[in-house]
Amino acid sequence: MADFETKIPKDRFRPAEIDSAKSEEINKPSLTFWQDAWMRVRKNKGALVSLIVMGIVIIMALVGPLVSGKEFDKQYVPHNNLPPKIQGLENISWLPFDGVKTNKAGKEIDMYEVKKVDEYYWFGTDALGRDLFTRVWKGTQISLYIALLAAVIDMIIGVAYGAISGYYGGRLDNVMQRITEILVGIPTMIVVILMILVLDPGIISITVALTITGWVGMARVVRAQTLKLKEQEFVLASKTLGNSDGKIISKHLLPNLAGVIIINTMFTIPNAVFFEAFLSFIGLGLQEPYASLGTLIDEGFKVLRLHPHEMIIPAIVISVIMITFNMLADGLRDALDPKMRD
Amino acid sequence: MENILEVKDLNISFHTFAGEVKAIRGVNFELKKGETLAIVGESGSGKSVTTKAIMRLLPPGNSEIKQGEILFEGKDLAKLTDKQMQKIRGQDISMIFQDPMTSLNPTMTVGKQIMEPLIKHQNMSKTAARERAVQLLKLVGIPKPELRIKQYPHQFSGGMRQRVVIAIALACNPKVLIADEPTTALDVTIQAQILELMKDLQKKIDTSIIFITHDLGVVANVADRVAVMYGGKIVEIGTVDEVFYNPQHPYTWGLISSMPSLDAKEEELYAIPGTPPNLLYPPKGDAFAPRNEYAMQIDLEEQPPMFKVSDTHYAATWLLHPDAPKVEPPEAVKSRMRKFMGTK
Amino acid sequence: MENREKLLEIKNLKQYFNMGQPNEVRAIDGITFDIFKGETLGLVGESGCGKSTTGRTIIRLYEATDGDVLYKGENVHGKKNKKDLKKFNRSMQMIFQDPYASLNPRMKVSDVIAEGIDIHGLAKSNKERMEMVYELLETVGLNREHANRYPHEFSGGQRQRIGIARALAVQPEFIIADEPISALDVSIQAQVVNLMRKLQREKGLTYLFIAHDLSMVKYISDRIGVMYFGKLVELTTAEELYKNPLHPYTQSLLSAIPLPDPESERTRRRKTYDPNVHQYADGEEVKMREVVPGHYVYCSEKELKQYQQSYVK
Amino acid sequence: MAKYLLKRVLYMFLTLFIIASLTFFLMKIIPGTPFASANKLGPAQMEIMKAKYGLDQPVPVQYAKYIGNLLQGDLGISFQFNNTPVTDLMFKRLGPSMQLGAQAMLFGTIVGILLGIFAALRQNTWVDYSSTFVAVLGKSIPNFVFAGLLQYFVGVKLGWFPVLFWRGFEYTILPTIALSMLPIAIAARFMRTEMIEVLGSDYITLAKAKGASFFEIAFKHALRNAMIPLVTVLGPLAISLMTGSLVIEKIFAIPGLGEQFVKSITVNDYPVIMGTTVLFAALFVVIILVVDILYGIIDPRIRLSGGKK
Amino acid sequence: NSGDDNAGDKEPADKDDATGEEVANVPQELNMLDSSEIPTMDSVLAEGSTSFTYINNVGEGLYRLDQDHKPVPALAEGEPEISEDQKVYTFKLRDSKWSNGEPVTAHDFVFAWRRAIDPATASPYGPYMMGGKIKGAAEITEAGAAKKEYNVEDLGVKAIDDKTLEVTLEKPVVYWEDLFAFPTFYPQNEKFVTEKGDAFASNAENLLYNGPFKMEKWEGTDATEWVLVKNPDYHSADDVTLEKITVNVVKDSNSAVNAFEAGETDMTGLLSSDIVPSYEGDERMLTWMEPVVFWIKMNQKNEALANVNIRKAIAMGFNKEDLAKSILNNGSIAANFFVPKDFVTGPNGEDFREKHGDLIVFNAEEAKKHWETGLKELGVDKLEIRYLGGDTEAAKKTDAYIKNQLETNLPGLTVKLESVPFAVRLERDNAMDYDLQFAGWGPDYGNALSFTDLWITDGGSNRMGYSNSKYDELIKAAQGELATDPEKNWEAQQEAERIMLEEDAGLAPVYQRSANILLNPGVKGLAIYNYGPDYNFQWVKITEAE
Ligand SMILES: Nc1ncnc2c1ncn2[C@@H]1O[C@H](COP(=O)(O)OP(=O)(O)OP(=O)(O)O)[C@@H](O)[C@H]1O
Ligand SMILES: Nc1ncnc2c1ncn2[C@@H]1O[C@H](COP(=O)(O)OP(=O)(O)OP(=O)(O)O)[C@@H](O)[C@H]1O
Ligand SMILES: [Mg+2]
Ligand SMILES: [Mg+2]
Repeated sequence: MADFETKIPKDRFRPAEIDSAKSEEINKPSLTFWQDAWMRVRKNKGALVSLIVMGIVIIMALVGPLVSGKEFDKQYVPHNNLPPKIQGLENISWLPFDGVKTNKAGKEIDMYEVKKVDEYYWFGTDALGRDLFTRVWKGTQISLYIALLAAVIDMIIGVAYGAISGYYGGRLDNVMQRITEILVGIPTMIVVILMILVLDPGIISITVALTITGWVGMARVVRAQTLKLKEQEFVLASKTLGNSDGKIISKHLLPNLAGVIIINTMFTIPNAVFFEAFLSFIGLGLQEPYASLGTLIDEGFKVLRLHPHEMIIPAIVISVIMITFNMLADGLRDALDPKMRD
Repeated sequence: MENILEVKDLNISFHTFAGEVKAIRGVNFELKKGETLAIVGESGSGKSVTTKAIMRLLPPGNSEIKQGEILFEGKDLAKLTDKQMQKIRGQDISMIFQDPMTSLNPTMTVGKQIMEPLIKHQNMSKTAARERAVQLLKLVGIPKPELRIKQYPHQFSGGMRQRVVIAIALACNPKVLIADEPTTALDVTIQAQILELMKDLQKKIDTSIIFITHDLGVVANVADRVAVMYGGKIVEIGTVDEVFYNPQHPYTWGLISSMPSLDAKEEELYAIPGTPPNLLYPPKGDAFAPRNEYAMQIDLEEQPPMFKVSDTHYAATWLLHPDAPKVEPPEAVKSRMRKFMGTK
Repeated sequence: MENREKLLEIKNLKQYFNMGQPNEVRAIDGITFDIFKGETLGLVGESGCGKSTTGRTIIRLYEATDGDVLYKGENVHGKKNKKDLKKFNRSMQMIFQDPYASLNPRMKVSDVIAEGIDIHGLAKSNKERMEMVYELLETVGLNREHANRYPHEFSGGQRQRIGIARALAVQPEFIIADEPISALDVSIQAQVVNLMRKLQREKGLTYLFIAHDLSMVKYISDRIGVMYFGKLVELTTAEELYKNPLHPYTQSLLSAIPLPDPESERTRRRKTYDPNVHQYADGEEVKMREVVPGHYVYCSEKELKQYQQSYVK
Repeated sequence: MAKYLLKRVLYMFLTLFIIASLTFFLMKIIPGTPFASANKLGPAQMEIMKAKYGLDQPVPVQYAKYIGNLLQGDLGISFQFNNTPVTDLMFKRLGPSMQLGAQAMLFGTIVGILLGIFAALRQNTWVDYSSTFVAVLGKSIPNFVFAGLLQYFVGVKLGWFPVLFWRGFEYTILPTIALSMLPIAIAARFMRTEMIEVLGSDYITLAKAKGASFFEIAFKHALRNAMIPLVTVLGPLAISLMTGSLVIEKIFAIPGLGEQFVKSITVNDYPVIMGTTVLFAALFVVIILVVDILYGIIDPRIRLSGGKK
Repeated sequence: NSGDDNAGDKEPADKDDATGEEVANVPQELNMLDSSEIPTMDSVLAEGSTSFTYINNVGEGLYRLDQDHKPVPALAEGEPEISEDQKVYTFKLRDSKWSNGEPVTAHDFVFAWRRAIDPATASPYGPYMMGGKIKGAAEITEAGAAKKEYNVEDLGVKAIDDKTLEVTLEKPVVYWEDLFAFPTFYPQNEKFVTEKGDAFASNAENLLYNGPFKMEKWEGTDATEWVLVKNPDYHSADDVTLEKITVNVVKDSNSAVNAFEAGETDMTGLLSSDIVPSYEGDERMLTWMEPVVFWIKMNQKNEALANVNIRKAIAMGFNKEDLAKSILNNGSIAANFFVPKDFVTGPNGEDFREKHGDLIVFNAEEAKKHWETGLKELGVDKLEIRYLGGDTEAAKKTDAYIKNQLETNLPGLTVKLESVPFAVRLERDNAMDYDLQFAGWGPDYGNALSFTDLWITDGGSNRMGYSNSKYDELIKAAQGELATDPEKNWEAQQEAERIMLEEDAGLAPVYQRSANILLNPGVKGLAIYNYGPDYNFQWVKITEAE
C-alpha cells in the first residue's frame, strides 16, 4: 500500500513540537446556546422568511395606522363601503386596487367616481366609512396585543404551575393535577363565556378568559419537562452542593425549559388570535370602535358578497400571522431540539 | 478466503449547520467470508458512519458519499436504487444496534417484528414465518418462545431484547451481519452471554460479522481481525493477535495501555492526552498527531499512508517509515509484545 | 486495618421506592459497611442492583427508608438545621455518570464550577471567585480560557473533569463517584482515573467509586463491595476479591469480564450464578460474615464454614 | 384493573361534582335576567316568575336543591323553551352534534395525519411547507368563513351538496368539511412533530435495516408510535368539536346542542347552561377515560394500572 | 283604528290576484323558514311573536286579525253587548269545535284566562295583558307575589252559559278588540289540559286546535321542523286554500338566503340588514315598515341627563338620516318621533304622524348650542356618559356610529360604549343601571297607547325616570275618561308625544325599522301583522310563479 518512491527528507522526522496546553484547545468558535440556536434558525428558510414577514407585520401594526393619515375610528358615512384603491397600482388592471366593484349584473363600476371620492383608501372603507387600512393594522395591533398578553400570562401561570407541580411532585403534584383536570373538564367555551359575562366584554376580559384555561397546556408541558429535568444529574449535583429549591428552579430548571416554553408560546399565540376571532363571531369580542382582525373578518363576512374586500383583507393578514408564527415555531423547535445538536 | 465485502477509499461528509463534517476520510477494508472483523476506536471516529454507509442508512438529507465504493459480492452498494437496496437489507446484510431498549418498535409484538423480514424477503406465509420466528427465538435462547412471540418489547429485559434484535438480524441468514456496539448497553454478565450467543450462531450459519465496539476486552473475545479507527480513518488493521500483541500505531498503543489489566500491578495508567479531533476542521496531517507524544514534524504536515507490517497487518503511522526514528512503546504494550514474541 | 479511622459508617441502610404500592422497589435492602478515611471503596454489581441508590442515599439525595449513615460519627440523615446541612454538603460531594446530563447546558463553565463557591460563600469578591475557578480548572487539567465557554463545547472527558472541578470547589473530604467513567471513551477514561488518583494523593480524599467495569474498579479501589439485588454480598480488598472470590455471584461476575487479551479470552470459561444454589433454610440467618479478617461475605452459618474451608485451600 | 377503573370513576364523579358546583355559583354571579319579557313585567309578576323557578330562595337552598335534583338526573326545566325539561332538550340535540363532531373528527384527523406524515417525510421541502400552509390556513381562517364559502359555492352555485338542513348523509358533508378544518390543522401539526421524532428513533433505523420500504416504514412502523401523543389531544378536541360546532350548526341549520347552548347563555337560561355544562363535562371525563384506555391499546407499554410510563 | 296595510304597496300577493284556475294545478303547499324554534304552543304561556304566529294559525279567540290587520269577531258571534260604563262585555259564541270534536264553550275561555292570571302558572303575558284591564287581574298578581291568598275566580270573566261569556274590565279600554284578538286570550279545553298535565302543549299530539290549521308535526319546543295542515273542522275551512305549511328553522340569515336561492324554500325569515342591499330592486324581496322604533333611553336620574339641554343636545346630535340610509340601508327610516309611522290611523283617517311629523330632528348646530348651555348649567366643560348597547353586530355598528356622531358633534362628550347581551341589558334597564341605553319597542296592540303609555311617571316600562305631570295627565285621560272619545283621545296622545319629545327631549328616537324577507312571487295572500303574530297563512294561495 505504501510506496516510498518519493524520498522524504530526514528532518521531517524530527520530533514535532506540540504545545501541550493546545491539546485541550477548543477550535470551535465560542457560541452560546442562543447564538447556536439562532444560527440554526437562520439556516431554516421557512423560519427565516416567517421571521421577516412577522417583523413586517409587526412593524405595519405599529406604523400602519400612522402612515395612512387616517384615524381608525374616524367615520365618514358618505364614503362607506368603498373598494380598495392605491395610487400607482390603480392602473394595473389585474390588481384589485382600482376602486372598481363589479355589481350583480356583472358590470364594473368605479365606486370612487360614483361617490365622487378623490381620496385613496388603500384597503377601502367599511360600512361606517372608516378607513380599512388603518383599521386592519390597528386590528392587527390589538390581535397581537391580545395574543402576546395572553401568551405572557399563560407563560407565567403555566410555567410556574407546571414547574412547581413537577418539581415538588408527590401529593402537591397530585392535587395540582386534579385541579387542572377540573379546569380542563369544564369546556373552554363555557369558562370563557362565563368569564366574559361576569366581567365586561373587552380586551381585558378576553385576556382573562384566555388565561384561565389557556395555560393548562403550558403547565402540562412544563410539568412533564420538569419531571424529566429534575432527575437530570446537573440538578442532583446542585442539590448535593446544598442549593435551595427556589434557586434550583430558577437557575437550573427554568433556563432549560426556555426552549419548550418559547415553542409552546409560539403555538399559544395563534391560538389566542384565533380564539379572539371566534369570540367575535359569537358576539363576545371587542367593543366598538375597536377592532381586532377577528371582528373585522366577522363584520366583513356578513357583507362578503357585496363588499368582498372587507373580509378578504383582514383574513389574509390573520392567515399570514398564523402561518408565520407556526412556521417559526416549527423552525425554533428544530433549532432548539437537543437531538439536532451535532 | 474470498472477500464478501470490500470498502474502497470511502469518503463521507455531513453537511451541518456549522459546516461540512468530514466524518470518513478514505476508509479501506475488506471482510472475508465467515470472519469477524472488529472495529474499535474513539467515539466519533466514524465507526457507525462507515457501517451505516454500507447499509445505506445515512440520513438522506445531509450526508454525502463523496468518494469510494462499497462492493458487496462485487456490486457497488452505493450505486443501487432504493428498491434494490431494500432487498439487500435484512436479507443479505443485516444489522444490530447498540441500544436494545430503543431498537425495537414498542407498539409491535416481538413476533411481528421478527416475521416482517421473513415475509418480505423470503415470501413466507404468515404461519411459516411465525414458526420460523419461534425457532429463531429458541435459537437465541429465549425460553417459551411460543408465548413470548405475542408479547411486546417492554415485557422483555434488556438482554432478552438484544437477543430478539439478533434474532431479527439473523432471520434471513444474512451473509453479513453488522453489529454496532451490540453489548455496550448491557451488563457484563449479559454481555458475556450475548457474545457467546453470537459466536455460536456465527458458527452455525457462517456469516461474516463486522463488530463495532469500544471495549478491547470484547474485541479480544470475538474478533478474528481488528480495525482501529481514529479521526475518520482506519489507522491500524490486522489479525487480533497482531493488533493486541504487536500494535504499531501510537493510538493503538495508547488504547491498549490505558486499560488496566486485572493481573498486572497498579502503576500510573497510560492516558492519551487531549481530545479527539473535530472533523469539521480535519487536521492537515495525521489526525492523532496533536495527542501523540511521538509525533514528528511530518505528522503535522502530511497524512501517513498505510505501512505494511505483515501480509495481514497494516498501520498508518510515519513511525513505520524506514527513515523514522525507532521509538519505544509504553511499558504496558511492551510487556504484551514480549509475551507475543515469547509465544511465537 | 481495624485501627484506621472510619469516615463513614453505613448501618443497615434501606431504601424502598413507592412504598406500599404494588410497584414497590427495594432498591437497597439493609446494607452495612464502613468507609475508612483516605481509602477508595469500589462498589460493583449488575445494573439496577442499587449502586446508585446507595450513593444517592448516603449523600441525602434520597431520604433513607431505614438505617443510619454516620459521617464522622454524626448521623447524616437526622440533620435538620440549615447550618449543619451546609457543613455536611461541603464535606461530601458527588461526581456523576453522564458527562452530558451532569452539566447544565445553559450555564457557563465558570458558573458551573463556582456554584458551590457561591452557595457556601467561599469567595469574598468576584475576583477571588474567578481565581478559585481558574485554579480548579487547572487542577483538572483544563485552562482558564475554558471558563467562559458552555458545556456543549467540550468533549466527554473534559466535561467529566469539569464535573470533578465542581465537586472539588467546596473542598470536600469525601466524594461519591457514580460510574464516573462508564460513559467515556477508553482513551479518556484513563485521564479521569489518573486525575482522581492524583487528587486523592494530594488532598487526602476518600472515594466511594461506583462502577460496573471491574478492571477499572480493581485498579482504583482499595476495597471492593459487590452488590446483588439491593444487598451487599461480598466486601474485601481489591486484591483479595480477585484472588479469592467467595460468593458465587462474585465469581460469576469476575468470570464474565472480557480481558483485552485474545489469548486469555480464547480459554476463558464463564461461570453462571444461580441464586438457588444457596438453598437457605427457613429461619436461617443470612448476613455479612467475616470469612477471614477483612473479607466479608453475605452468607449463612453453614456457607461460612464452606467458604472458610475453600479459602484455606 | 377493576380497582383502577373504580378509582377513575370515583374521580370522574368528584370532578363532575366540582364542575357542577362551580358552574352553579358562576351562574349566580352572571348578570342579566332569564326572563325574555322582563321589560314588560311589573315587579309583582317578576316575583311570581322567580318563585316559580325557585330563584327567590337563598342561594344555598337553591344549590342544595340543584345538587339533589342532579343526583336524580333531573336538570330542571328550560326558561327559553317553556316547561321543557332540560334533559329532553339536550338528548334530542345531542345526536346531530355528536355525529357531526365525530365525522369531522374522523375526516379531519385522517386528512391531517396524512398531511402531517408527508410533511414529516419531506421535512423542510415544499411538501412540508405546503402542508404547513394548508394546516395553518385551516386554523387561521375561522370556520364560519369556510362554512359560508362552502355553502355558497359548493351548495348554491355548484349544487353538489344540499345547502343546509340535516336530513341524511349527503346533508352532513359540507358541515363536516367545514368543521374538520381545525382537526386537520391540529392533527397535521402534531403528526409532523411526532413523525419527525419517531422517524429519528432507533427502531425505525432498524426497520430500514430490515429492508422495509418507505411506505412500510411510514405506515406500519412510525404511524402508530406517532399517534400516541396525538391521542391525548384528540379527546379534548373531539369534545370541542362536538360542543364547538355551534357556528357550523347555525350556518347549516343543524339541530344540535352547540347552537342551543350559546343561545341559552345569551338569554341566561340557567338550567340549560348548567345542564349542558354538566353534560359536556361528563362527556369530557368519559372521553378522557376512553382516551386512556385507547392509549393502552395503541401503546402496549402503558398499562392502565400503572398510569403513564 | 284600522290595521295599517303598508305592506300592501309592495306586496305582490294581493288577495284577489290568484284566480281559482291558477291555484288548481299547483300544490297548495308552502315551504318556509323561520328564525327560531317555537318556545311554546301553550297560548297561556306564550310571550314571543313566533309562538303567537303559530298559535294564531292553529287557534282562535273571540276576535281575530283580518287580512287588513283589523280585529274582527271570530269565535264571538257578532259584536258583544257592551255595558253603559263600557266595562262589561257579554259575548255570544258561535258554534265551533276543538280538533278532538268537543265544542268550544265559554268555560274554555274562563279556564284559559284564569290559568293565565294564576300566579301558579307564572305566565309572563297573562298578567301583562290583563293587569289593569281585566277586573281583578292586578290584585291576583299582587297577592300572588306577596304569597298571600288569592282566588282566580275573582278575575272578571264568567261563563253565563256554554255559549255566553261575560267579561268585566277594570276601566274602559279603547283597544278592547285588539285585546280579545290576542293569543293570550284564546280559549283552552279544561279537560284536555288537566288530563295532559305537564305534557300539555309539549308536542303536536298534546294540543287541541280550533284555528284554520292544525299541527301535523311538531316534536316539541326544540323541534326545528314542523308541519301545519289545513284544519277541516275550522268553521271557515272553505275559505282556506293552503293545504300544508312546512317550516324549518334557519337562524343564520345568510344561510336562509342561500336556501332560498337554491330553491329549497319559498320564504325566508327576516333578513339581516347586511343582506338587504344585495336584493335591492329584486321583486322577490318583500319590504315593509314595522311599527318598531329604536331609541336611546336617557336615564334622567343621572344628573347630567336630568338637564333638558343636555338631553336635547344628545337627541339632536347624531345624523339619523345617514344611519338609516347609508348604514342600515334596508328601508328603515330615521325616527324623529316615538309613535311609529304607518301604525295607527286616527278617527279622521289620517296617520298618527300626520299632525306633528318630526318632533326632534338632527341638527348639529342646535345640538351644540344646547350642549353648551347644558354644560354651563351643570357647571362642567366635559362629560363622560355610559352608553348601554346591544352585542349584536348590527347594534354594535349603530352604537359605534352614534358614539362617533355624538362625540364629534358635542365637544367635551365622551361616550363609553358598553355592549352587553340582551339579557343583561334587560336587567340593567330594570335596575336603571345605565346613562344612555339603545333600545327598541314593538307594540302588542294596535293603539298609539302601546307607545305613549310607556312614559307615564313610574310606568312599568318607563325605567328611565322620565316624569312630566302634563304628560301623565294626558295619557291617564286617554286611558280613562277619553276612552270613549276617539277624537280627544287621539289629540291627547299626539300632544303628549310632542311634549315628551319637543319640550322635554325625554327620549332620543333613532330609527323605525323596516322588515325584509325573500318570498317566492308565486305565494299570494300572505297577511303580515305588526303586533302579536307575525303572519297569518289562512288566505295564502300558491300560484304558478312566472
Ligand atoms: N447525522 C449526522 N450529522 C452530522 N454529523 C454526523 C452525523 N452522524 C455522524 N456524524 C459525525 O460523524 C462522525 C463519526 O460519527 P460516528 O457515529 O460514526 O462515530 P462512532 O465512531 O460510531 O462513535 P460512537 O462510538 O460514539 O458511536 C462524528 O464526528 C459525528 O459527529
Ligand atoms: N426514584 C426511583 N423510583 C423508583 N424506583 C427507583 C428509583 N430510583 C431507582 N429505582 C429502582 O431501584 C433499583 C436500583 O436502582 P439504581 O439506580 O440504584 O441501580 P444501579 O445499580 O445504579 O444501576 P445502574 O448500573 O444501571 O446505574 C432499580 O430497580 C431502579 O429501577
Ligand atoms: Mg457509533
Ligand atoms: Mg446507577
